[in-house]
Amino acid sequence: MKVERKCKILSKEWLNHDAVQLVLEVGDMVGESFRNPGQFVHVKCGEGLLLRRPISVCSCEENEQGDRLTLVFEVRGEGTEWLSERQVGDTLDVMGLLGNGFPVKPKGRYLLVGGGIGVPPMLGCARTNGGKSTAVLGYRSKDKAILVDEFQADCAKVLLATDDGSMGYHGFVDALVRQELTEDKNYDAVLACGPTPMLRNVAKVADEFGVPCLVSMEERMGCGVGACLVCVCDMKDGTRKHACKDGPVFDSKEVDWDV
Amino acid sequence: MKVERKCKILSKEWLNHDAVQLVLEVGDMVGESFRNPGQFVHVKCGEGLLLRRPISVCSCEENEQGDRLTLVFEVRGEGTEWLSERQVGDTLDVMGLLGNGFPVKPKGRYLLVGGGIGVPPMLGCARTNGGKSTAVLGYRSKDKAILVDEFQADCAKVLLATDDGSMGYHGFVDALVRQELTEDKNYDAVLACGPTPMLRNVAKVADEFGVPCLVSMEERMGCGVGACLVCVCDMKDGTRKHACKDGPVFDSKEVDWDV
Amino acid sequence: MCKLILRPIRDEKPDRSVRPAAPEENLPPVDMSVTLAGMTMKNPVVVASGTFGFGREYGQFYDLSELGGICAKGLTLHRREGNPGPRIAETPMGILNSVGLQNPGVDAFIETELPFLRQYDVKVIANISGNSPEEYGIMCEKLSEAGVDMIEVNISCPNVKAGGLAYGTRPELAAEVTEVAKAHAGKVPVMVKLSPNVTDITEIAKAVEGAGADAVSLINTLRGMRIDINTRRPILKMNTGGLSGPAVLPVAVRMVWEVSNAVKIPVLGMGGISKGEDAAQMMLAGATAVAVGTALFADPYAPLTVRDGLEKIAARQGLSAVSQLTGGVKPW
Amino acid sequence: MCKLILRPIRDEKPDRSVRPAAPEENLPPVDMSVTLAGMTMKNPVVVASGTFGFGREYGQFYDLSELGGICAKGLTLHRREGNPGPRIAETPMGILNSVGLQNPGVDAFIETELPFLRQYDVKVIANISGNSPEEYGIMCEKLSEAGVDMIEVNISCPNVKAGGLAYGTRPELAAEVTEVAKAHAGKVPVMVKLSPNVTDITEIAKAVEGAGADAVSLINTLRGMRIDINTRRPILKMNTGGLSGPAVLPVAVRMVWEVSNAVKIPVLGMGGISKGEDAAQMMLAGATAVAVGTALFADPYAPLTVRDGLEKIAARQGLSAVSQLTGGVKPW
Ligand SMILES: Cc1cc2nc3c(=O)[nH]c(=O)nc-3n(C[C@H](O)[C@H](O)[C@H](O)COP(=O)(O)OP(=O)(O)OC[C@H]3O[C@@H](n4cnc5c(N)ncnc54)[C@H](O)[C@@H]3O)c2cc1C
Ligand SMILES: Cc1cc2nc3c(=O)[nH]c(=O)nc-3n(C[C@H](O)[C@H](O)[C@H](O)COP(=O)(O)OP(=O)(O)OC[C@H]3O[C@@H](n4cnc5c(N)ncnc54)[C@H](O)[C@@H]3O)c2cc1C
Ligand SMILES: Cc1cc2nc3c(=O)[nH]c(=O)nc-3n(C[C@H](O)[C@H](O)[C@H](O)COP(=O)(O)O)c2cc1C
Ligand SMILES: Cc1cc2nc3c(=O)[nH]c(=O)nc-3n(C[C@H](O)[C@H](O)[C@H](O)COP(=O)(O)O)c2cc1C
Ligand code: FES
Ligand code: FES
Repeated sequence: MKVERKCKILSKEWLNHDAVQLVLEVGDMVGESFRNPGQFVHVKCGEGLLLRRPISVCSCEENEQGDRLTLVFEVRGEGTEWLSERQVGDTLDVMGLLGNGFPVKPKGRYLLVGGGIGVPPMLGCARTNGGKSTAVLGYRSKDKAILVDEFQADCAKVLLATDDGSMGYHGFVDALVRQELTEDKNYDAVLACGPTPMLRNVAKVADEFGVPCLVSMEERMGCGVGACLVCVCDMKDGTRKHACKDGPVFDSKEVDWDV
Repeated sequence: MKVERKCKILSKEWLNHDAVQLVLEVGDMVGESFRNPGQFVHVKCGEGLLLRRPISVCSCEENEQGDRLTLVFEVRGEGTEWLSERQVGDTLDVMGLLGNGFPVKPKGRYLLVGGGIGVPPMLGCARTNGGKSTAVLGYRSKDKAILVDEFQADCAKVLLATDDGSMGYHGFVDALVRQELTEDKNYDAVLACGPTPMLRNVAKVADEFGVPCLVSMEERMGCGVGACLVCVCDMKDGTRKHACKDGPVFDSKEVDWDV
Repeated sequence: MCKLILRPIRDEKPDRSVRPAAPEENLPPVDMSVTLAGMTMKNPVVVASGTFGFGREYGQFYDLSELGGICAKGLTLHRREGNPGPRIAETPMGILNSVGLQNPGVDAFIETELPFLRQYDVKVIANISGNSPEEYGIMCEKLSEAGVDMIEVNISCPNVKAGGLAYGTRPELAAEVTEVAKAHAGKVPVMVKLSPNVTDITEIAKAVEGAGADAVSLINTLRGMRIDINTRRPILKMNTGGLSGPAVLPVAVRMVWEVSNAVKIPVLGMGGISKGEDAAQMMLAGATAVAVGTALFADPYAPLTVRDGLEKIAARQGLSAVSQLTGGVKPW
Repeated sequence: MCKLILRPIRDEKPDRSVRPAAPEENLPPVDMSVTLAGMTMKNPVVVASGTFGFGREYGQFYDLSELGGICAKGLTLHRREGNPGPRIAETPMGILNSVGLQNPGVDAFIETELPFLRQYDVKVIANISGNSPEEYGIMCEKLSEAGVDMIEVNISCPNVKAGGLAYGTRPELAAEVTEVAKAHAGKVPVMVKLSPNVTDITEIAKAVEGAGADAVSLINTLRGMRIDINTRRPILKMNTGGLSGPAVLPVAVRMVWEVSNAVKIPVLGMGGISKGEDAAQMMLAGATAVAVGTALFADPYAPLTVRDGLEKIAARQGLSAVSQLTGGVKPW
């Protein structure tokens, strides 16, 4: 099995001052290793940095001429900075697809919750569900909003929130999740990706309404494949699982939210 | 004073499998710091390598639109490999011009001796002397020969040697230097650049004939400006001088050849 | 002479914008096998403990039989969940880790992981850490009965509070652990893994040699720290962690050189190896074989790259066997 | 709610191929001065001993008054020519050096170099190494008479055979040297430079504190080796040398954190600093000021880059004084 591939950048767009969208040509990667939306790739960011950077798959497709992968990432530090400086035609060293994403069923109806840079992987979920899902998307402010048009195209309903009220609901996504579930809790599951405090709150709300909830956890990674045991995620039962191999998506009830 | 400049690559040519010739646009570097041929620049070779690489100036000129510098270097290790992968239009981070070169006088007549990658800096000497000098150039083999046409254009006479006899004299340059000085020792000085054993032998021959001899020494460098004291060159009087600041060109009589 | 000067130099004018092809190399075959304390491996490249799990993950990408040996993830007598996260931080050409020996315990290894590894034609080295000499003894007994190829006694893990590090920094404790391990390991060779966080590593090496160790492996990680300047928190939840990766290579080479001059038992060299040249340095410094760890995270195929690079270097130097590199450095 | 959903998101369609401009930052001024053992510097950035000569070379490129302080090249009682070359080797994100204290001797420094440095508005720290406590004493006397701002007592140079390293690895010797230095330094503060090549650096730090040191500086270089695999020779003529540069940063941060928790005297932190963030880490770990060494070789302007980066970090964090970083790390 091949896990590491040189992938060409087919397109690059800046979505705002910090967020970049790349479309990559990834050979047979999707066909070989796609399981479900919410998986991630592990990207080498230049010679000067030892560790790869995990980036979630935003969306992907198999293709005769080479599978396609869309990544959306935010410039945070040296690695993502380097990545954001790549140009169309450049080649990236990508390992993937890795991990277990959200086990969405094509016939399911989901409440998709994304916060900040946790928004992109939810788009993949939206797209496997033929427009039946509802999306709740939260951003720092209006100028940080990304992919809203895309979600509107692929969801039955899109609710927006910003921390500063510059767009949509003034506040956090968990309030919108509560509002939505109060109106309609006929969802197969709540699926969420974003900062840990957000995930914790969303999980709590889902739990109150008795709706299953799956969350995608962000942990610092080494190998990305389950061998080095650094990407630890504490479970309620006292065990420590690994985001790259056992996750990054976990059942919110299994996660120990108190650490 | 400015010592570090971003310099654009104006042209790039492969002279053989290992040797690359770059022409750089270097702002006012030549006007600011040119002293004589045989100086060097200190080039940053990518983010992954900490130390700069010293490369001799092959030739240079002042220019209203930005001074020009020609470098010729051989791919030896990681740094020169990286350098050889740069393309026309790319920018290099160059410190220079550094060190003391050969104090050639425009009216002087010199016997220029270059061995291998020590050949390029001698071209700068040839060009300050209006074609009066003689060049003795040695290479590993014919396919390693570089800049021969250029020397032929700028010297009264060019003698060639190869270690394997595939071109010119079969043997080392010091034999040709001896032959030339036997015929004609009317030179102001012998100027030499190349591997240390070659320099030692050339110095010995020049000494036998009573002709002054200046040699350019290759030492591993740190700062390139005389501050870190790593580029040490042992002198006959027991002191240790520094190639980057006191050299790289030294009077062969002052150098301790026995270390 | 004059005719010579006027001779045309280049017979044809090549395209100077592309690099001319390199002359073809016809490299002779090299015997890549090495023998470390009686254990013969098909090549000198081992994967370092804790960076390769029990082989299952990387085994999906290539045949584990390509490797010389596998140092399995560090085992303890009982299952351990290890330290809380974050457990990794990146540093210039290195990483810090504070995994803290998360592992299923020695029995689970013997029952589940060893049979998996035994499917492959590769030497299996079990790596053990204990809280007391007795624990080391019990584990050695179990592992020697189960039939591993070698036991690597870790007296140098900087990521566990009890035992670990102290054994590695005090010669008399290191010797004691070694003696107990040897007494319980039966015919299985015992290799002791040394800590670099000491004033004089040869003292410890001599102590464990005196206590009967069959080999030493070094270096384990150097203790380091990284701070998130915005949160003002250490990135690692344990505050400090162990430094590995290319950054430590020169320290590792120096220590391998010192140790191999100080003891007669063979050395497994590691610390920062990511290419053939690094491995060759380590062997010239005195290592019989080498281990590759952190480099895996940048490139899962790193051990194979190291092996192939090493073979090429040996062939180019005209060696008939890669083992001819060992100890070949000529100090000034 | 529905209206909200249908609201257009982006009011204008920007060119998505270029990065949108960052919002403007209006950073408040920061007091950059720090006081190290009574010596006040206009900013916390010092250049590390041995990497900056006596300032003449880099002084051609920028005004030395821009720096907080200059640790001059290590001095000995008598002129030394240092070690034979090669004296430098490159390693991953680091360098090895084996200069071996080439210097004109303390008298020549006082006569020729100190007056040159005194032209600038910058603190001058003399760095001294001796073969015996007496030598340290004589040099301290001369330097305190000549009027340097601080004396850095190097008990940790790995590149000289006599004295140097031994003083730095044994607490009682370190204390002895410190006492003698203090007794002869008059009013000039004495800072002792510690070696990282030890099992427990806090032991040495506590010993020199007890002996009266006014400050400690750390880290000196880690001992390492690089081998030329073709010649089979160590690249350095001395076989081994001292490792410095970004590779050692995490080890230095860890040691500065340990030492500043173990002693009350201030710490000058160094080892691998090449940007503002590195310096901020070092200060959060407990350093009052920082030194920049190896980074100069990649970029002569590195100390100024570090200073400016540090100022920006402090301003962004809303600090009124950069000294508020010192010791600010919050361990888990
Ligand atoms: C499974 C998974 C999926 C992710 N998907 C996305 C995505 O789709 N888009 C996106 O913008 N970001 C995503 N992230 C976060 C992204 O990996 C980090 O922002 C990125 O690694 C930062 O690297 P840097 O070099 O820019 O930052 P630095 O701070 O310089 O990185 C230093 C080290 O810390 C690690 N690190 C720093 N921040 C994080 C973080 N938040 N999570 C994990 N590791 C971190 C880096 O990988 C690197 O090893 C994901 C993280 C995980 C674990
Ligand atoms: C004053 C001076 C002028 C030079 N002029 C030229 C020139 O015009 N053309 C040319 O091809 N080469 C020249 N060299 C040699 C050139 O600097 C080295 O070939 C180059 O540094 C090798 O770097 P690398 O990364 O490819 O090799 P590596 O072996 O990977 O380099 C590792 C380290 O060793 C140093 N190093 C390795 N070989 C040498 C060497 N022979 N001399 C000095 N440092 C070395 C490197 O600078 C680097 O720091 C000159 C050297 C000096 C001192
Ligand atoms: C994530 C990680 C986990 C490790 N776990 C262990 C371990 O369990 N036992 C052990 O002896 N060494 C362990 N080590 C140390 C390595 O085996 C090796 O000694 C060290 O990393 C240096 O080699 P490298 O630079 O090639 O990684 C670990 C290293 C890393 C990076
Ligand atoms: C070339 C060189 C020479 C050095 N000479 C001295 C010295 O004379 N005295 C001293 O105390 N430290 C000396 N050092 C150590 C530095 O002062 C500093 O402690 C070390 O390099 C770590 O900092 P850095 O990583 O920023 O270089 C030297 C370091 C280098 C690289
Ligand atoms: S990153 Fe190595 S186990 Fe998850
Ligand atoms: S390279 Fe620093 S003194 Fe010459």
